[in-house]
Amino acid sequence: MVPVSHILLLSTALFFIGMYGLFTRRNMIALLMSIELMLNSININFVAFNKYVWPGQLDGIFFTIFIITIAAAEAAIAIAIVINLYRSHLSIDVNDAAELKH
Amino acid sequence: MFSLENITQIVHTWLYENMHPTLALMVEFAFIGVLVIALFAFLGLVLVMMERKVSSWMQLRLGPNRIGPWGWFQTVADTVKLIVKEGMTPNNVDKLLFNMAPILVIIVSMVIMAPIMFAKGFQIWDINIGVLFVSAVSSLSIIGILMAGWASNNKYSLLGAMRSGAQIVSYELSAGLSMLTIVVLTGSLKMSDIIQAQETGWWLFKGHIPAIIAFVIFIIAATAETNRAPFDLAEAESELTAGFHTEYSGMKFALFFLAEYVNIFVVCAIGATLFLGGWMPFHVGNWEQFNNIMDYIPTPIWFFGKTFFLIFVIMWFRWTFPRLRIDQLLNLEWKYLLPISIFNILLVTVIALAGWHF
Amino acid sequence: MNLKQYFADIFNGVKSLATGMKVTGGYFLRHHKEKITEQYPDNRDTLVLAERFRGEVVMLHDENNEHACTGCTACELACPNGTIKVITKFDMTPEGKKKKAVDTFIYHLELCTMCNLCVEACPTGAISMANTFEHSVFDRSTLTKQLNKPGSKIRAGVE
Amino acid sequence: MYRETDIIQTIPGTDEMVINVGPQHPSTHGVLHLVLTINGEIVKKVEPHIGYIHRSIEKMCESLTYRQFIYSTSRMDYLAAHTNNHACAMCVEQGMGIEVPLRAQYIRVLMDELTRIASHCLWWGSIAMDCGAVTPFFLAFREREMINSIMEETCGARLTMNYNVPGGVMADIHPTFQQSVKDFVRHFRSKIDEYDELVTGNIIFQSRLKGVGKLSKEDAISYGCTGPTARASGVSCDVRKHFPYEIYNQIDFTEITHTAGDSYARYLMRLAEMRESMSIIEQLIDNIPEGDYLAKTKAVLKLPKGEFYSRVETPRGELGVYIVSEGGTTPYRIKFRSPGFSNLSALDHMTRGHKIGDLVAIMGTLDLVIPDIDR
Amino acid sequence: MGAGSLIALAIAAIAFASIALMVAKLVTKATKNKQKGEAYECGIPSQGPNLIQFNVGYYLFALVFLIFDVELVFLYPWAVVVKSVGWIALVEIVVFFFILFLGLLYAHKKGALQWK
Amino acid sequence: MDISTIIFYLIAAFILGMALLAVTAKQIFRSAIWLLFTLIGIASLYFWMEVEFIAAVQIVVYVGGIVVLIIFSIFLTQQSAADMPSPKLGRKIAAAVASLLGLALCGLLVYEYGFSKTEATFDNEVSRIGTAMLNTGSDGYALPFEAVSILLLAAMVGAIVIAMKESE
Amino acid sequence: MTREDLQQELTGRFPDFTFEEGGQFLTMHVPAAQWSNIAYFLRDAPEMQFDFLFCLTCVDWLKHLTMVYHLRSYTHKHELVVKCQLDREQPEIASAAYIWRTAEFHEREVFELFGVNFLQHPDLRKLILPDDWVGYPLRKDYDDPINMIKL
Amino acid sequence: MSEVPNNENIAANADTGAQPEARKSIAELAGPIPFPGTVHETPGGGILVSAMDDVINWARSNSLWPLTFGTSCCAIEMMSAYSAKYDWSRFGFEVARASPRQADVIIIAGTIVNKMAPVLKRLYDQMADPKYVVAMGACATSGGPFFYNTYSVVKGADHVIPVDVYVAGCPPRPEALIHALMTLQVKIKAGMTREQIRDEMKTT
Ligand code: SF4
Ligand code: SF4
Ligand code: SF4
Repeated sequence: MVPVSHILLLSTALFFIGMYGLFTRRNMIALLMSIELMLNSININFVAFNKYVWPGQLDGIFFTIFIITIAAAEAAIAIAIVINLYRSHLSIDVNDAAELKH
Repeated sequence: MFSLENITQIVHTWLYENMHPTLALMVEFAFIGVLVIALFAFLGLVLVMMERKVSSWMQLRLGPNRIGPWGWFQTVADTVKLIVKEGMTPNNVDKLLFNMAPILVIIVSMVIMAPIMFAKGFQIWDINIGVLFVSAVSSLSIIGILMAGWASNNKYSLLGAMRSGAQIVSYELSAGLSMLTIVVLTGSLKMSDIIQAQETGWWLFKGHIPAIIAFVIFIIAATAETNRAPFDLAEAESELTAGFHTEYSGMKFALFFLAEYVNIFVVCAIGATLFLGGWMPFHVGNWEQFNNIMDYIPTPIWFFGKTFFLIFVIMWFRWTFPRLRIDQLLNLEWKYLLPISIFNILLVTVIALAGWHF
Repeated sequence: MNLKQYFADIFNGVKSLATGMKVTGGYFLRHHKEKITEQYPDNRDTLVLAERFRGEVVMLHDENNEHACTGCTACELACPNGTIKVITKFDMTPEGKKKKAVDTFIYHLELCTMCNLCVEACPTGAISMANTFEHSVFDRSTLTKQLNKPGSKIRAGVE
Repeated sequence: MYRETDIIQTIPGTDEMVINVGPQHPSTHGVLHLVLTINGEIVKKVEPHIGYIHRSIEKMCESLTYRQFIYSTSRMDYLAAHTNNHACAMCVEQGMGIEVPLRAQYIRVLMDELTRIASHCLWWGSIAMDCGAVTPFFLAFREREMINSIMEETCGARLTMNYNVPGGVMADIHPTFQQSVKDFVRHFRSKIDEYDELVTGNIIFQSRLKGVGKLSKEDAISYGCTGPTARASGVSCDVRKHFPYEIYNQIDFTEITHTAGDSYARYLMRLAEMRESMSIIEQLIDNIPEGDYLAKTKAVLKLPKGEFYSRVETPRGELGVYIVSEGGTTPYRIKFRSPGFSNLSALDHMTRGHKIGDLVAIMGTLDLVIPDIDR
Repeated sequence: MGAGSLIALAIAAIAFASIALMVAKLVTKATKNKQKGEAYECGIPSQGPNLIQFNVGYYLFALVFLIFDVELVFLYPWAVVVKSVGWIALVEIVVFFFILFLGLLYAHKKGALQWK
Repeated sequence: MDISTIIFYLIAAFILGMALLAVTAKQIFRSAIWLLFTLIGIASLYFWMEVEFIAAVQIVVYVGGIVVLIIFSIFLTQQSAADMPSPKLGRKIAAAVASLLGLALCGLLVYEYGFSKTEATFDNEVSRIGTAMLNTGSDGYALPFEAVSILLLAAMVGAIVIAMKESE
Repeated sequence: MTREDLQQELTGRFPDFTFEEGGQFLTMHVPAAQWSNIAYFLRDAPEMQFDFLFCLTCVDWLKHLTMVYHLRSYTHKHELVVKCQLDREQPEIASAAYIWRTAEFHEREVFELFGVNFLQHPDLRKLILPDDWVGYPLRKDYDDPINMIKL
Repeated sequence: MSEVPNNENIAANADTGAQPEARKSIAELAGPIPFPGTVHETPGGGILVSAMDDVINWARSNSLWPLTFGTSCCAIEMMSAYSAKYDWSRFGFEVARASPRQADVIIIAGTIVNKMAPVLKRLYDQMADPKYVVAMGACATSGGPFFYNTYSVVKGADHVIPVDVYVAGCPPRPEALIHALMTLQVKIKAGMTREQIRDEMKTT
């Protein structure tokens, strides 16, 4: 039997891997990918809590679904922005993007 | 009634009686693995041969007939040849991804076999989200194609991969929606439930016009999702030489080839399960006599018969139609199939709620 | 109306596709009647080629191993392609006169374009086109042939 | 290390990429090499590179006699070998003032039209194949093989017939010729409707071709297009009508023109031409006059000093043979004005702004035969 | 059999593919030459980098797809229970669809689904 | 340890390994592929937890949708083959240290709390999810469900507006 | 217009150009320097309207090269051949590619096979021969002992 | 395997032709032709190895996928051989691949000119082993009609790439092409192709 804490540790580790990526990457798409990792780690938590701690409810499941939904919406918008930036400045480096003043 | 259920049951119990449960499970998994690999080999050999025969019969010619009885060893020869042919890795490719892509494609087409019910009681895993599982896993195959196209470091491959990317993701929607019409009618995602619900008649006949529309859309979308003509833009010979697998040779190419045919089988099996009742014999309402006679035909024959009929239809498409252009292809999906299937699913909901189906 | 057009499009499209499928499906069903394949290596005995089919140049020999070639090299000159090389020698006629005759008639099958000009040009009809076609070899030098058979000589009376 | 970026032809941000199509590519019908500049799927520029099958026929002909050089022209536009030979033979006859016997004229015209059908058949099969449908190819070849057999019976070869000689034809028609041609026409009349069912009416095919590769009338003339390509743009340029040779002025046939100028018009053009050719054949086949099939000529032909130009309507357009003679047994200079060469030059103009799939369809409807272009 | 069968299948697939590739590697003898490893581009050396430049069109399709894909996810539970829940489910889904359909119409009007 | 436990640790190792690769890979395309495998690993974790529906949703949306979109955008921005600039060593170390500290802190918290499992079975049949989703009552999710459609509409409109701005 | 009319018309306009006697087409000799203007005239003048250049080639006469342009008018249905003599060492003539677009390819062909330099040609590169080819193969004195085996 | 072409049969039939000496049988061809290089001996020489070799050769010879390569007139006859009347799919040759990576045999159908030669070489080089070459027609065999007085034609494709089987004719009939491919099959089965003669492989 796997204790719940191990699952939570897994998700925590995943979260901080995402965090590491967020700190080190400068490519915006890579940043986006790191964020996806972090969102996923949270999903794991929700599901694990729902399943092992409060199995009578479905809130964890629904939160997961909504997070996935929001992640999709967020990814769509973020990538639209990235592409727009790229097309106007030929770069998707955050440092370059930070200097932009529209 | 002939059924494979007993056999699987017997094997199952025997294993668990005589072995440690973990070991028994392992043995069962090993069985599954071997069986599915055997099925792969069988499908590869038979479908390729069938394709060649269908095409040649439509084209006034004979098709392979010289190697072995009626040419049946032709695909064996091809397979052996492909195995012993050099599987080269060109210089500038991303070697890791290049070699991983065909394996990924094969994994996808093998995993997707899990919920398919080949005969009564003969199913690897009656997963409770059966239909959703199929549509989820099938969306993975696009990754293999994108990977192959990108890793090949070849312009044709990339163009082909792009095209099939846009194409597969688009047609997934209407495939999913047309599958949902049956889910609405059945009220379950489980393959076994869906088949059971068709005991009194197949959904294609029971579901009125919406089911027929859904069936047609499903066949079109399935053809598109498997990159078959007239939607074979990803490997359009006359435009992109061989599309995303231009740089692949030998066994690596053969794996793509095999996966393509297995995917056809899978989508046709799903189609047969959802719309034509899977292994369920042809039953009509309450004609007891007729239904009994139909039951004498073994269920695997029903299943494979229906599946191969659908495969034949898809092959028929291939050898009849010209290829669409990329914008027409996407237009077809977004302007015609998607709106129609959205309305269709509303229609079928009305029918299901009003209880108008049989 | 727009919607009407929309459905009319769908209907016409599906109809045209069905028409096409009818054609191929028909061929599939009537396959045994419609197939036109001639199975080449198996029909080798019965294969009838057009008699005029030009497969290669041959020199006609009769049963006495005699041919009608005088060695006049008209064919060599007519050939656009340098396919024919006639090597002549001088035979002694019974009267003791020197007479030009063919020594080796070299024919490069690998060069020949089967244009028939040599046959047209030959004044004695010594060569003609045969309708053989199985000229596959592993070594291209074997395609260069000598057309006059060893030991053959010119038929009497041919000038 | 990963990508070789020494020749960077793409400018980042402009979204353009250079890609080679051909010389080994299924849709270029041989060894045409196109350098495409594409943006995504959109073709920005097409630059044809030819010469991958340049066999220097013009140079070679300068050292062949007037009897000999004809054979080499079968290899130019091999789908219409007969019409090629016809143009050459006519040019020599014109120079020498040879009167071709009526029977030979009939035979030549019949063969020309059969060649046209055979060539268009192959074109029909290959345009369908380019668009992705394979079965039409086999249907087309069924008909083509029938013509090939007829050709083989009479001319002695299936493809490179070399049947025309200065002064007529090389041999008389085979005794069964008339019957088999009539059989063929009867057969083909029923099958060409099937072509329409399978391909012409097909919605996918129509939408692939309609409005694609438009060529206006002015452009068609300026680019020197001839044959079905130009006639689909409304240029009336049929050599058979405007400069009738042999017995074409006694035959009742219409010159088909379309005005749309797109690929679909070119497609319909050729299908209609096949029907028209059949009616020409039907008019002639029973009326072949008796007589010689070959005029008496000298063994060695010598053209007088001067320049001679003759033209015929091949399935691809106007083929001109321009001979400059110095009075010897060989041409001093010979130039083949091949229809494909001019038609090809319009390709860039026609494809710009279309998609890669359209490029294939446009090339297909131009009916390019590369050795004809390269010579 | 449960989820383990998925792993079994995946392992079987990997085994199958890698054994096939291994055999291929062992049995074949290959020649080596300079041109062999070059990218195939119809027999002409490839020019320029192979970075694909596809226009935004592809991306827009993927984007609209993603939105509808998420929508599809919500449809599955709905479809399973629609018969038991009754007409209210239909109403809810009609509203859901209506809103999304507006999006589709918008995309259409904007020309996002028009291939350029 | 029974087989299921072993499988869990295998999956966990797979997820973490792939995630590490994803954030450290030099080429962004490869990074996307590793991300993809991470997500597949997470899906299999859901399968292992027997929440099949979420697993399938994870695959459908994340793998079939978001990753494809990311790959497309990578292609679109022409960065796929170029190596990404590697961050400065100091930055790397700082990020690693920060992440590890955070991990240690959270791990400590998790251990402190020591969540205990309940033995009740967890029913996540799709029908249950569906009923809850369509339920308009106080514990139902009908309103969020409809709100999602508006969110999606907004996302679609916004993304289209932004992405098509330049091309005008 | 008939041949005679055409000749009349052209002699009226360009009295110093010579015409060849006999022959299949009306043939006009034009100095290379004036070719460009005359080409525009031939295409645009309402009574000429030679809109179709159906053959463009060159003949090597060992002493000089001769460009030969075959023109036809779809409107008036008349035909004309224009010849220009070029210096063999430095053959140069104005390009007709802007007048008849088909000339672009034909001129590229003549450029590589005869070495005629077409001034103002939009894209004068080798079309048929390999890029590293030397020599003008269709000239009479061209010799290539390696590739060309004489019969 | 009753339908595998019986060479003895063909050989017997061959002698009934009108021109006995002109009709060479495949068996005859396979026999005494001196082939450059030495026939390879399998290292183990064991029965298993040779049996496996036989199987492999059988498979290779019966699954020759041609490259869609045709430059001129002969390509049309190649298409005829593909078409319904001659239908080389009976032998399993119909899987024409557009990419050289997947093709086994390159049928040089047509003239090879100097400009095309490097392309042909590149295509051949880019094919995966084992690969075979059939030179179809006079042009590919020797330059054929364009042997003399041309400045741009390669005088035989074997100046560019090694050729396994030559077939003469201009163009060869589709039957002749099928015959050539059968000849190639015989050669592969006999283990006489370059791929099976390992010594030669180093030289490319
Ligand atoms: S074959 Fe005829 S033409 Fe030739 S040398 Fe002999 S006799 Fe003369
Ligand atoms: S057929 Fe033609 S090429 Fe052959 S030898 Fe005779 S003249 Fe020469
Ligand atoms: S051998 Fe003859 S038919 Fe074949 S390509 Fe050469 S010229 Fe053409």
